[in-house]
Amino acid sequence: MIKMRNVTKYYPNHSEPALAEINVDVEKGEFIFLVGPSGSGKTTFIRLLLREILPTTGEIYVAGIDVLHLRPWKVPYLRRNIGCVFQDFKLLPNKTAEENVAFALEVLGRSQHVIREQVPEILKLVGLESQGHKFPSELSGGEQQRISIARALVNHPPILLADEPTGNLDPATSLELMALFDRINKMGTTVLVATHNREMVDSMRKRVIALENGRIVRDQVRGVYGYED
Amino acid sequence: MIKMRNVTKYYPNHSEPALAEINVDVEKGEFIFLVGPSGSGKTTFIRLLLREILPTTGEIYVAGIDVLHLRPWKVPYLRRNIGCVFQDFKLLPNKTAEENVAFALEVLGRSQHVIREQVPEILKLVGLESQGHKFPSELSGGEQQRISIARALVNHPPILLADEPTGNLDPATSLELMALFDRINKMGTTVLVATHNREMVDSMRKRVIALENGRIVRDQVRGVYGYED
Amino acid sequence: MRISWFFKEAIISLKRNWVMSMAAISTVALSLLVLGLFAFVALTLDDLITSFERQVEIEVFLKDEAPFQEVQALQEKIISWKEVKNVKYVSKEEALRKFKEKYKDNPEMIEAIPGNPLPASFQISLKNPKNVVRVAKRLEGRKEIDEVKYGQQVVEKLFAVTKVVRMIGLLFILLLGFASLSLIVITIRLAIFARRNEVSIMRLVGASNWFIRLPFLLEGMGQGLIGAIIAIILIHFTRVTFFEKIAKSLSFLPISFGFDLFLKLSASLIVAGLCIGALGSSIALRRFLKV
Amino acid sequence: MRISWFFKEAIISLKRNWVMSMAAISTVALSLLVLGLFAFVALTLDDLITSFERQVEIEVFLKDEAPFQEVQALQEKIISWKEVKNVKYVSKEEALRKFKEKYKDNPEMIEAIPGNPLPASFQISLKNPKNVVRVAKRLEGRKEIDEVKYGQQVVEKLFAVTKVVRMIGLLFILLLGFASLSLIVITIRLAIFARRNEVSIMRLVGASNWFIRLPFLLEGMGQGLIGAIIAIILIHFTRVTFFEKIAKSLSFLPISFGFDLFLKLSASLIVAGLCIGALGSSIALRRFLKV
Ligand SMILES: Nc1ncnc2c1ncn2[C@@H]1O[C@H](COP(=O)(O)OP(=O)(O)OP(=O)(O)O)[C@@H](O)[C@H]1O
Ligand SMILES: Nc1ncnc2c1ncn2[C@@H]1O[C@H](COP(=O)(O)OP(=O)(O)OP(=O)(O)O)[C@@H](O)[C@H]1O
Ligand SMILES: [Mg+2]
Ligand SMILES: [Mg+2]
Repeated sequence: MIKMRNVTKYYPNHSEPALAEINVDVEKGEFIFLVGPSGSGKTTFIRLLLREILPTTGEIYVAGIDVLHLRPWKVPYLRRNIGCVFQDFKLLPNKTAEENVAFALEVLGRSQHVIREQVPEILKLVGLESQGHKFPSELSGGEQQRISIARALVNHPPILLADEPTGNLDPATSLELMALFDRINKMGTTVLVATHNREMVDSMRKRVIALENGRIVRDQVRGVYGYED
Repeated sequence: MIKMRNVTKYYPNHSEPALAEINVDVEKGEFIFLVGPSGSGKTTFIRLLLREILPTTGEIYVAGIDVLHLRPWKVPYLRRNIGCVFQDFKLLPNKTAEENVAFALEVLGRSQHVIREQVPEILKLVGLESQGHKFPSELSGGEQQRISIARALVNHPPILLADEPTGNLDPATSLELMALFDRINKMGTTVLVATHNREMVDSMRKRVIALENGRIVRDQVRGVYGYED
Repeated sequence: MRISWFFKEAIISLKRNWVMSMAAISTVALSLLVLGLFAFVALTLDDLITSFERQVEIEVFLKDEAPFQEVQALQEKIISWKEVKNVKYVSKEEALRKFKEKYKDNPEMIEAIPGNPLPASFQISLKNPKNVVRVAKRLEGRKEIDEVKYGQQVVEKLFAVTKVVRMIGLLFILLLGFASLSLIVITIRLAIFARRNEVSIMRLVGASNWFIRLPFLLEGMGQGLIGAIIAIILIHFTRVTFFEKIAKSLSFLPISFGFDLFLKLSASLIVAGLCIGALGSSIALRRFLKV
Repeated sequence: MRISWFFKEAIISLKRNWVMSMAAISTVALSLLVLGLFAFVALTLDDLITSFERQVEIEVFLKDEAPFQEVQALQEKIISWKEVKNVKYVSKEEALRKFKEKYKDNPEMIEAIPGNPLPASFQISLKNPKNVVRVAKRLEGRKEIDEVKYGQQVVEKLFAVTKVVRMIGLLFILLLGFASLSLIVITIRLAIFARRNEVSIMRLVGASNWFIRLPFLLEGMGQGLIGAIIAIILIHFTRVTFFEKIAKSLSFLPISFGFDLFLKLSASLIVAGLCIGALGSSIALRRFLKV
């Protein structure tokens, strides 16, 4: 489902690579934790998969699509296969929570009928059924994060990328959402979660890819968060 | 140092109070954790202390200042007594990391001499000595958070408020920064940290104030995070 | 159904980004107001100038000895020329009457005139006054004609002046048009620039370029339309309160700030508003829609 | 040292917010270009109109029987009036010479004139042509004077026209001034609106209002200044390539798109740019600096 070959990413004007010589294979239906200290390249990894940025060298395939050689006008079709929870949420400030979630469906051309049905459902799933009419600036940090999660999930994408999806959530809600991710994964979705949440990683025992200074230092089936040493 | 009397906050056009009937006394030099599930009012609590918003009813005193009846032009003087780490960082996008930290000193009228000395020092303390020249958009989530922390600490304010200061940081860095907060607290600074980080709260055994639905449900000296029940 | 969704999006966005919408609408309204008023005055002035130019005439003095038939034949011939609009015959008697009228304060002099020394003449007006020299040259040297007069110097000066007035008018219309276009595009660009994050977020959740562009385009056109309508209302108001008074105070001139012209102008302004609004948002978006 | 810091901040911000700075600078440049060019033409036109008005004269025909001393005394008296600029005496002989000149194509008529029936006259030019009626009335009925002529109708029409031209010119200058001011303020407001988060962050870290305002103010003034300079350069260019040619082609008119006027205009534009820039940013900030 995801394949990276010798991917290196230098940001312009910066001499240190954010990612270096990354080789990763992810099968359809896997659940992966991406861990690593702050600044190790997790967000860069996700941005590459979304084609938000292009790698300096290397090849990337997502859902069978050659990301590098994708025509610009076809990029939206790639992204519609990927649900993404952004570290900084990336909610549209001029749309309400509901409208933000609905936008992911409107992009796909879903009918109003479907939208009116699915949006409240997913809001309920993340515990925000009563906050749908608020604008992002009127939501708490954790609520915004959950709206971002709801938007990523609402159109049942085959791939789910989540960048620090529980950074602003209390442990109980975090566990609930992880259980949700696990359920979705069991139904066939490939899930990749970048996180610092040791409790979560250790309790779920999924495949763990650990980054350090932009390099993969560990790729472990049924791994743990590590790093306490 | 901080006194709240019957503070209630309704956000305009919303019927549920974000905070209700809050009574809190914090002495100079205390270290307090503010915990509670997502949407329980922690950020609202901090915004009230900063006079970013005004309470609907009640009285608030910070560092001896009557926050409610403060003349608008005196507000900056209140805020210069408070270092604040914001949940969403609130870095100036058109200033580099260094300049963002320096800004807190320039506001106080510190000389260039002092600024050139103290800024690199504090950047080193948060582990970002090499990233000072980057703009916020070029920093990872955790790096932005640490710049926000550096800015809050750089002018040695008597009060430090931190809203989820480790949400984007790995456990090792989080512990380091908490140790730093503890050191600062030992030197006399009053510290209030809103957090979801159970590990941290449980290991430090400080006073814990727990919010739920905008009400204080627990105020415990040497408390724990709780909520596993 | 999809199209109605885009319209709904555009209208919601127009309302929620009220500050920016206001800025764009005001800019359109102000720019088109200035442009429209100036064009209105300039076009009216152009009419006036044309009517001045039409007053340029050729005076042809006839020999006293020319027989009446020949003079009549000449008149008919001149009328048949395509450049000529009208030929008026002034007889010797009429010429004398006019002379006496002019010097009526000086009876001594009039009495002193023996018989009628003044010649008969044609007064020739042209369809396009620019041809005055050509027609005059063609008449000179004919045997029935004593002298051809057309105030060469005055005519040349008049045309030099009208040419300059027209040139300056055109320069300003072009300049105002260019400035309006640029200012509106700048404002709409700035408004969209302020929302560039929104655009990039929409792209990241899989919106195609057209899906993003259409609401912005409709929004820009809406702003352009509202701005143009405001400009038209203000121009109408100025026309009624100001220009009509001016036309009255200059009733001796063939001046009219007419309703016809106003209607044509309004239509142009509305089209301009719509186009500039669409153009502005397209240009602004192009930068943020790359990849 | 503090002040230099504010200047540095303003310059850095001007550079880093390049898109918005460009927008503001272009808006200032375009607005002031149009305003400046229009004012330039309007002021030149005003000079021209004034020189036309100055040509309005009063002609006073004297009685043949008036003794020369009295006529001289009258001339001195008229000169002493404060409204009068100049009085020119035209003797009977001179009047006849002019008449003959005019009718030189018609020798029969000139020959027929017995002696000299034409009267002597004064040609009176005034300091302010508006006083023509008053002075004429004062002269009428004097015993030395036969008739006072000042082309009442023509003068009235002329003044009606010049009044309207001036009014329209003024209207447009005011309108352009208002539009320029508004457009610049709108653009700067929009640019600052896009940065309102920055302002609120600065406030939250304890910056006082003046600490925030000063760099924005300087930035606005910088944008205004740069814009004004660009406008001046463009006006200069237009003046050299376009207006001077026009002045040449209309050399028979007392028209001059002078360097003096240009200098004065430039100074005004620079002051305007600075003020509007400062004003724009102040107005824009006021909203975001409350509490
Ligand atoms: N646009 C950019 N320009 C320059 N450097 C960048 C840019 N974005 C990220 N970086 C740098 O690349 C490195 C990796 O960043 P990345 O955001 O991938 O880290 P991360 O693993 O997500 O960290 P965190 O856990 O703190 O979010 C960091 O050192 C960061 O400073
Ligand atoms: N500007 C606002 N307008 C309306 N409601 C608001 C606004 N800001 C916050 N709220 C609501 O007030 C409640 C408390 O918000 P607050 O941000 O204080 O929560 P929090 O404890 O910080 O949560 P988190 O841990 O998720 O950051 C939430 O339900 C939120 O939706
Ligand atoms: Mg990251
Ligand atoms: Mg919060």
